[in-house]
Amino acid sequence: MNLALAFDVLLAAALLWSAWRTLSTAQIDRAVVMFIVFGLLLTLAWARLAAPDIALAEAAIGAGLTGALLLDGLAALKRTDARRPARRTAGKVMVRIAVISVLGLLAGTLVTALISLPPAPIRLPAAVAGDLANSGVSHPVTAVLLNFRGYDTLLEVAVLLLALVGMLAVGLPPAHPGISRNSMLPTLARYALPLMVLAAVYLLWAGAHRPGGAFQAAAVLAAGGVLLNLSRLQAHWLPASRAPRLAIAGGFLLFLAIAAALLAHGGLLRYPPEQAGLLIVLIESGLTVSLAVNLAAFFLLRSTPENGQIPPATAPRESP
Amino acid sequence: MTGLELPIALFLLVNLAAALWRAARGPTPADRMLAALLFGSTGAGILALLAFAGGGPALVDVALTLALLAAITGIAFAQRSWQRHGAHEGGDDNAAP
Amino acid sequence: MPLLDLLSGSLLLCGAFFFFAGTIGLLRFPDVYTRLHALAKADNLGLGCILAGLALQADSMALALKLLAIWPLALIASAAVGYTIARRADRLGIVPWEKPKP
Amino acid sequence: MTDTFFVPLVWLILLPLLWATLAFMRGPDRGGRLAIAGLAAQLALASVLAGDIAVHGPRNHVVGGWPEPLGIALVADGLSAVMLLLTQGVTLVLAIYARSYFKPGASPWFWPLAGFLVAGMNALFLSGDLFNLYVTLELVGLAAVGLVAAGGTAEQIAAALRYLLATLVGSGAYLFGVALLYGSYGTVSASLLGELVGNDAPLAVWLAGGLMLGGLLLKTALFPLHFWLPPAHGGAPAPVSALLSALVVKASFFLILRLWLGPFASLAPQIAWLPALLGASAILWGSWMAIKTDRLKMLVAYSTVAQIGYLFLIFPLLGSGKLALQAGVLHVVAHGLAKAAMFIAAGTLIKISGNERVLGVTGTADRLPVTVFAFALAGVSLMGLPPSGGFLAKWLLISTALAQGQVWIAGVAIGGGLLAAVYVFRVLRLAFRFSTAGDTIPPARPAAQLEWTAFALAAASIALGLFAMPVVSLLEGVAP
Amino acid sequence: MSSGLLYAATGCVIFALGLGGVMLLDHLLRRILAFNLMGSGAFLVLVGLAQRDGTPDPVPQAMVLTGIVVAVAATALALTLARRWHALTGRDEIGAAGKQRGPDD
Repeated sequence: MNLALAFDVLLAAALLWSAWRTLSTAQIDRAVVMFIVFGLLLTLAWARLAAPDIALAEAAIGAGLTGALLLDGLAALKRTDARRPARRTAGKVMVRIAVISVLGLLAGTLVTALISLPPAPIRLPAAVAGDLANSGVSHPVTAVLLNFRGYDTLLEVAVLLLALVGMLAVGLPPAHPGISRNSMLPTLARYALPLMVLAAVYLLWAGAHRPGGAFQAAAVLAAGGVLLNLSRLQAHWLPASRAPRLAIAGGFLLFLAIAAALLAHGGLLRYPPEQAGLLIVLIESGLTVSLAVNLAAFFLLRSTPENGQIPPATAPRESP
Repeated sequence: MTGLELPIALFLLVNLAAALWRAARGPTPADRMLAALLFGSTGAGILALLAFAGGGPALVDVALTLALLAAITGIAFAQRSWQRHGAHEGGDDNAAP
Repeated sequence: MPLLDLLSGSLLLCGAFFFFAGTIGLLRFPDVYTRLHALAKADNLGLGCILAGLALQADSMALALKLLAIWPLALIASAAVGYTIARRADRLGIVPWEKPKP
Repeated sequence: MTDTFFVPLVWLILLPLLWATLAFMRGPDRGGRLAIAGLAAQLALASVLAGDIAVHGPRNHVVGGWPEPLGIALVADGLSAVMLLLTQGVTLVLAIYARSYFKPGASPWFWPLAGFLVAGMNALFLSGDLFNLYVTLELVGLAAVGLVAAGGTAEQIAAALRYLLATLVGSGAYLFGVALLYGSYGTVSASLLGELVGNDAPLAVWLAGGLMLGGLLLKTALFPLHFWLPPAHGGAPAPVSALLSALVVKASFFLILRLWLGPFASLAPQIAWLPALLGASAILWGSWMAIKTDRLKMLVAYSTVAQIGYLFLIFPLLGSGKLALQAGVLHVVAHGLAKAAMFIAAGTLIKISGNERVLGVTGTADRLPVTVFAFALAGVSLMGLPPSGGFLAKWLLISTALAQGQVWIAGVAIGGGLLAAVYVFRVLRLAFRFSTAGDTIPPARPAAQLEWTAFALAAASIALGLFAMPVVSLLEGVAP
Repeated sequence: MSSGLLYAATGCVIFALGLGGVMLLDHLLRRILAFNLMGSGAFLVLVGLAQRDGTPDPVPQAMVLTGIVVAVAATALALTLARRWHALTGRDEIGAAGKQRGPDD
């Protein structure tokens, strides 16, 4: 249908343009906003690609956590963003031109290579559909994530946990004292939070038979944590706080334990078909908590405590 | 299905493209943020329309999630990163031990 | 049900119009406060009409309710963000635009 | 407990994940003893696995019971077994070293990071699925970055950032290649791709191969993509430098080798001269920088840049027979042992003398005989003098190159040995010199663990030359 | 051209843009964004190319979900490193990737 093609072409153009502006715009805060816009456009692209699971994840993580992380990082990094005079020697310009032309060539070659590509000899969608009945869930993407390729997911959760350990090792930023007390925000958060929990439970439950699942649910919950923190209802976590660590490790250890226990049953993550559904629900529930706390910790975990009130020094600077 | 879903989705996407221009241009940081917010709500609208134009009801869930979380970026922006140029407000990373 | 389709279609068109108006406002209005105003219109009315129009076509009650639930969420979000951004703009000393005196 | 429960190759992945998570849960500075116990168990598992493979040939484990292409297969052949043994062995010794090297609070999250690193490497050595390998690459990369940054100085943070960007670009390019391969063939199973990719492969597959190779070369720090390595390896705390130089760069090298011999076997020979040429440049450039630099750990780090070069000299020789592969893998093992020994010996020297310059080692042979001896032994292996493992690897390489008429490769290998001698003797000459400042430094004795761990690794690197047959015979079964 | 192929082609260009950004730009935050663009480009190719005949393929979709989680993890770690670097030195760049401004010179 021509309209659909027009939609796709326009969306692709908007994606390219926002990606380009993310890199080329002069100010770093503009770049961050353009990137957030890029993420929203990407959500639409996933919707058009019949990938609602990815669209959900992109929407939840992009609109919630990544945006907040980037904007918070921007606040920390841009304070010294004095415009440096461009120190461009002739050699540098040459390197730049060389790199850009090589990459342009690469992109062009890639696109031509894709257009002329013959159909793939192996078709996995049929294989997935064929074994779906034995996977314990009826939604194909969840079946791949938790069953057929569940081992990827096991390692992926480890990557997320590892990134948090890495952050602790690097040294966390100190607590942000906040800019202004805003009476509207706590009210909003109080209304929004139950809805977010509700949405997360729904997404987790939906995952077994339609798009959704542990990661999307966790991303929504984590966004709730970020909102609580931004509206000052939830203080920052400290490296020494044990509860988040236990929650994060708990879900992962549960996954590990089930994966290992199934070894006795014939192989790593080899669910018996009749119990697969139950075990997947168990793993996904544990992971939702664990991933949610882990993702929220990316934003909430800080090296210093927040004192909970606006430092007096901030107030005068607020007024013009 | 009235057949209007896809045309209107396309129309909203054109609107978005226009907003993209505002996002790129500014002039104040808040304007860029407003455009990004418009993206949130228009995006939810487009997703809902796409759900009825053959994309499947799961896209309504995506629209719901987007609407639910659309506020967070805007709030994070206002609470954390929107400062006068050169103003040194709280949250100083240099205070790290 | 041509009547339902007609109603649904006109609601969709109506929503498209409000979105269009909001975008025009975002592009043409002179300062952040007025543009905020434009954005609120687009959010509230445009999205509302579109969702209502789609809800009329929903083949299940659950889907219709979900569609209609998006609207209050968007309202809450736009109210909170609009308030927060306007407040912040005011604190940062951005003076509201006034019509130039003739 | 049935016999399917005790599957060494699976437990080699699960155990480090388990102790890393427990160490994280217990908090800062905890988990050292757990890690050592876990690593000892893993070493035993790796030995059992190697024995199995030596007797029965390659082992497989079909994860989830779903055969490829739907599921993921774990594959352990002789090459994996050698890498696993090296990894568990070196890490165990380094863990013992690290427990006395790090004072409480110096690197509070070392244990969980090291655990995830080892888990990632083990998973990488065992995976037969190209996308799964991407996840393991990220696990290894992020853990390594965290370990480099854990020192906390600005220099280390900068090194970690540069390393992070390099490793992310590397795995990004790799992932893009995987995407192209999946699009072309509909599977990411290495073994299936090996059958499907032929000489008539479409352009997209060539591009995939190029991007994956490029990304992995960046992660392996092959000249001229080595820019991130010296600051990261030279700037990190000694046990971390040792882990990175001995093992982490070898993990991406292993993956290159796997792709080269597996999915891309029919495309690879046509560009084999390229890695060899870069390898030769790496040997010259790395050695030259090691001779020039005035900081001890930088010297060792540049030596790694040079030694990585040797690994790539084997590529034009891989076509005929197993000898080139054996030379390469022996070099990986010999260098892994020697470089780990050298880095921790250097770490001890710096810790005791308080001076990180090369000149700081002046006169240390008196006070730290064991450490200096370990450094010297490791140097012997790097130079390739008999009877070390390094000698055997180089000898195999040179004779294979000569047999195939690639005289230039033999020449570069010999020249590289001479250059290595220059930088090793540069340190040893100073160490055995009388120090005038020596009397003013209090004669602090380091803990025995600091000295003897380095000695053990260096001695193992020498002993490899005498007892290389098991390694070589394990590699007999590796499909070329 | 199917929409899968169109988005895959878009992904190729976005990947190249991101790669160029990581290599050539100075500001750390911008290089982090560029890395994310690279990832998004690869994801689009992974799904778009596999679905170029129009049938949805759950396998690459699941892989992209895994990839997104990994990308978020890497972004969080990178941001922490960049902020730490900024806190220690007040700088927001570490010099272009190819240039050695290491401690050795």
